[in-house]
Amino acid sequence: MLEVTPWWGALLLPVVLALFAIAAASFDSVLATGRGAVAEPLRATAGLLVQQRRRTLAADSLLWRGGAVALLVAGIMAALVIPLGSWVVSDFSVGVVWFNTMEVVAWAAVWLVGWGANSAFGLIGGYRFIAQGLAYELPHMFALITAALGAGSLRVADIVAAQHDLWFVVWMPVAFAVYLMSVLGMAFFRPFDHAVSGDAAGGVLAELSGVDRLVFVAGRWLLLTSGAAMAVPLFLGGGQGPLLPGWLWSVLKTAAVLGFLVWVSRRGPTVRMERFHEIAWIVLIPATLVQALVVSIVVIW
Amino acid sequence: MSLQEFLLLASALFSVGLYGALSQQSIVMIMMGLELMINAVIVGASAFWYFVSPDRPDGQVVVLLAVTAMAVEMAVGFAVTTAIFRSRDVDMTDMAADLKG
Amino acid sequence: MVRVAGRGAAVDLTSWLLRRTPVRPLIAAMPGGTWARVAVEQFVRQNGWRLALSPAEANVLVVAGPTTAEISPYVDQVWSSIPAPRVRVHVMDGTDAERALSSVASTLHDVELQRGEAQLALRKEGLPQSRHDQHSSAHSCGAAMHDDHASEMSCGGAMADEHGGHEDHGEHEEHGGHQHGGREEHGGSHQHGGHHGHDMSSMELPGGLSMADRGADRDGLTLDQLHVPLGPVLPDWPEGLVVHTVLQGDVIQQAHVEVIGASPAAHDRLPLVARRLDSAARLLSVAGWADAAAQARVLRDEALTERSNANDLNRWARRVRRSRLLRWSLRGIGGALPRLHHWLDDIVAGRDTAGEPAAHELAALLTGAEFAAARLIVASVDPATHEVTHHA
Amino acid sequence: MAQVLFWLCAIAAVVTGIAVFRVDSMARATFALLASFIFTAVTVLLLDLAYLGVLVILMMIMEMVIMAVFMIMFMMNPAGLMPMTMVHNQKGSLAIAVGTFVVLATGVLLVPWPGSDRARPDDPTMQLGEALMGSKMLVMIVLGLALFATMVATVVLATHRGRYDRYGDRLDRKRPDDPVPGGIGR
Repeated sequence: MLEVTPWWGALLLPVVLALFAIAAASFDSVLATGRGAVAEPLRATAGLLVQQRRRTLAADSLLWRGGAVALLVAGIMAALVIPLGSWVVSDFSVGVVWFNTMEVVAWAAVWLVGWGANSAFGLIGGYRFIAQGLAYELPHMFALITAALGAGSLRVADIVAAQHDLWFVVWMPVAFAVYLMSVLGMAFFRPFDHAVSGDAAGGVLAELSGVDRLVFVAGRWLLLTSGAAMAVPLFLGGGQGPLLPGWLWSVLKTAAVLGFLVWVSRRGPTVRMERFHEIAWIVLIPATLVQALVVSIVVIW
Repeated sequence: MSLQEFLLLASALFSVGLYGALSQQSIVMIMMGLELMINAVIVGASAFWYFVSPDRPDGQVVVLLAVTAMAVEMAVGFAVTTAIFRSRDVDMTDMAADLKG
Repeated sequence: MVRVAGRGAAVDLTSWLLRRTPVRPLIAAMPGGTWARVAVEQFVRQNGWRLALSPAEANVLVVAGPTTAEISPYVDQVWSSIPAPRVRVHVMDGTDAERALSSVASTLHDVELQRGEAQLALRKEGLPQSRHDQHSSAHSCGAAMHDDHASEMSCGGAMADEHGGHEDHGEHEEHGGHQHGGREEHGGSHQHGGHHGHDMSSMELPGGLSMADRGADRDGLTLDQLHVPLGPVLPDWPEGLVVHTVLQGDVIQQAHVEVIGASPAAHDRLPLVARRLDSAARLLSVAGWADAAAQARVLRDEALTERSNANDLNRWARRVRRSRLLRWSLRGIGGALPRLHHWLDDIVAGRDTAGEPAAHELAALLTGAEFAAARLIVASVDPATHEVTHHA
Repeated sequence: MAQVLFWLCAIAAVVTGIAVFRVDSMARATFALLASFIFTAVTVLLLDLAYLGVLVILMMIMEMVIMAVFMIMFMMNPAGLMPMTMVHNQKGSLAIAVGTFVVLATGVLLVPWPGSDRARPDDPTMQLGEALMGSKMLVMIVLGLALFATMVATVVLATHRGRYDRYGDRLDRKRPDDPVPGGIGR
């Protein structure tokens, strides 16, 4: 059902992702400071391109800069298996696992950036992110598995095809909600932004400037975009919909999910992990497990 | 690609891991050596599955076993290190030599 | 797009990009500079700028309020760690903010000026090179200088160096036995003559930094400690406050509170409602609820110009009070939630029921708190720093 | 193509594996090990084992990040600011390791390995899954139990606070007495 794009699809993918990410960042700026801030992300990019790169005493620059690059690469690679309408760059047989793996790269990347700068605030941010990862990752995995269970396949194309009659979001609401929440968590986006929050002077971001900061922040937005885009084939029927062509449905659904995530993230204070951990392990993991159980019973029926 | 090449890779990884496990003093570094050795098992089992008996799942199951063994080894290793560190404030094998049975 | 066809074109591209750089001010608020800070924040909001969280992110340093000899080295330290392009301005009081800040954007976008600045920025001499072949340089993110170290580190920037290793066991006895509670039980450790067969205690790390101590933590492990000073230049932080912390992981083992740069003559308190709104904005901002904090600052500025609208105040206060997420997040954090609710009462009622915060209890509240909790506690106490004397 | 990729990854895996014991910094050692795992996982991917290859990458990233935390907690010199060695019996270990490699490599090259012309499955992941849920069910059960036992045992070993510390000697405290209150508020 999905057709794999020729080689240039892989070149086009980062461009499409970047457009989504810039649009989301513009939307965020408008929500923060009003309509005049539409171009803020582009201007900030320009500013970061000419800003000096900071160096800190006894930094481990290989790990520091490497971490930022890894985050950017992971954000793009995660999207390799996400279809746009009926086109996909790679119809990998274990697409869901691949996507999950690329997200987990963020664990290493964020910690490395926090560690490499040799700064107390950076390190606090890095450790906060590991704690966060331990909280959101298991519910996230169960949510992914639930969608794969519903289709009986780890291939994204099969998951989309399985939603021909009924979108998974209808009968897997818990998995969908947990998935969206964990997308915010893995992109350390508000309200799960404790790793880069202001109370630690920007945490992991505290010592980053110039191109390094640009790479890291762009990687974070791309990760958020990839996560939002993956919600479409997993739970929202992919490119399926009436009248409009498939790719347009994919674009619209992705934009809706992304816009919702950006909007909802501004509605409250930062969620700190010492509070959230208990909820993740005592409420969310059992909830997603029950969801998976229900789905598997329905599938066997 | 041939079975021999993969097994050579596995032997090299195993030997490097063995060197680490034998030479390092810190418990954590020894665990790294052990992980490398299990890594060699993963390569070897995958290669045997592919080249010798792809029609049977045994090779793959061995890989899964090795991966689980790694996770268990690491978890238990860190738990033991934490316990020793708490009660004796050491994290080196030489300093826990009196634990020899 | 601009084509880079040679040196001339490259320069054009740089200046083209530079002209588009958004202004990112970092406010260094001085004790006695509350009115100046409020005016700066107002100007920043009206111009659609966004405040920076750390020197690395900033390109404008706004010093708000009168500087004293005691505090200016800290400000210089922060300035030296801001990468070019950058501008430094000083706003003495609320009246000259507009004049001082209106030229900031053009100075920031001036290519010639910033090229000179790039020669000066991040070029701190005298710091040794690190092992990883780095042209090391200054360093910090807006906190105080390190107590003990000759080389100037801030915001605990010296991290891993101090983290650098476990200290020699034998030497601990000579250190006067501070915070290594259970150490005597393992008398056996003496025989090793050193944790790892090295005499680390007398060793200096590259960079002239000394090693960290170790101390028992709350999980019963003996781990490294860091001496990290917080303040005086941090976002949403009381003016002039420095908290010298002994950190283990991100748990504060000891805290020592100090106020620097306070001139006794300076009396610059805001009127009650505006003051409470300012404090609440800080607390909400530290708690990570940027929108509610921004709204509180708008209300504060309206209150200062007597344009307050009781409906707006009530609606905002109700929204903050009703936020379940905020209550969930602040519950059990050193009395932060009740203090916030008292402030909300004051704001709505227009009279003082909360009483002034007891700043001298701050150190006690901070001990044993995690870093995030400590920031919330400081913001929820929000001590008027000119009243704080030196407390241990 | 696959041949070149295999040799690149194989050499990189061994080099980064050696680097684990050569670098000074704990963070670098951990991430060198991670790099070694990822390179070997690519060689596994070359053998059509998509699921297992990706799984190894996924697991190892998580494992190594957690390992880094512990390494830095326990070890001296986490940032590697001072050159140092922490080895004992280096020459002996080196000799044993080289000897092992020579013996293994000789065996690998001399033994006439059996080949196979049996059909490869269309989907190796399906083969693995069906085996684990069918003929190899016992393995799966044992693995699951072992992991569960590990979780319980390691937590018991590593923590120094039990339920009596949290809920009082008679377990009658309503809210547990924790250094930091959790999010559920029991």
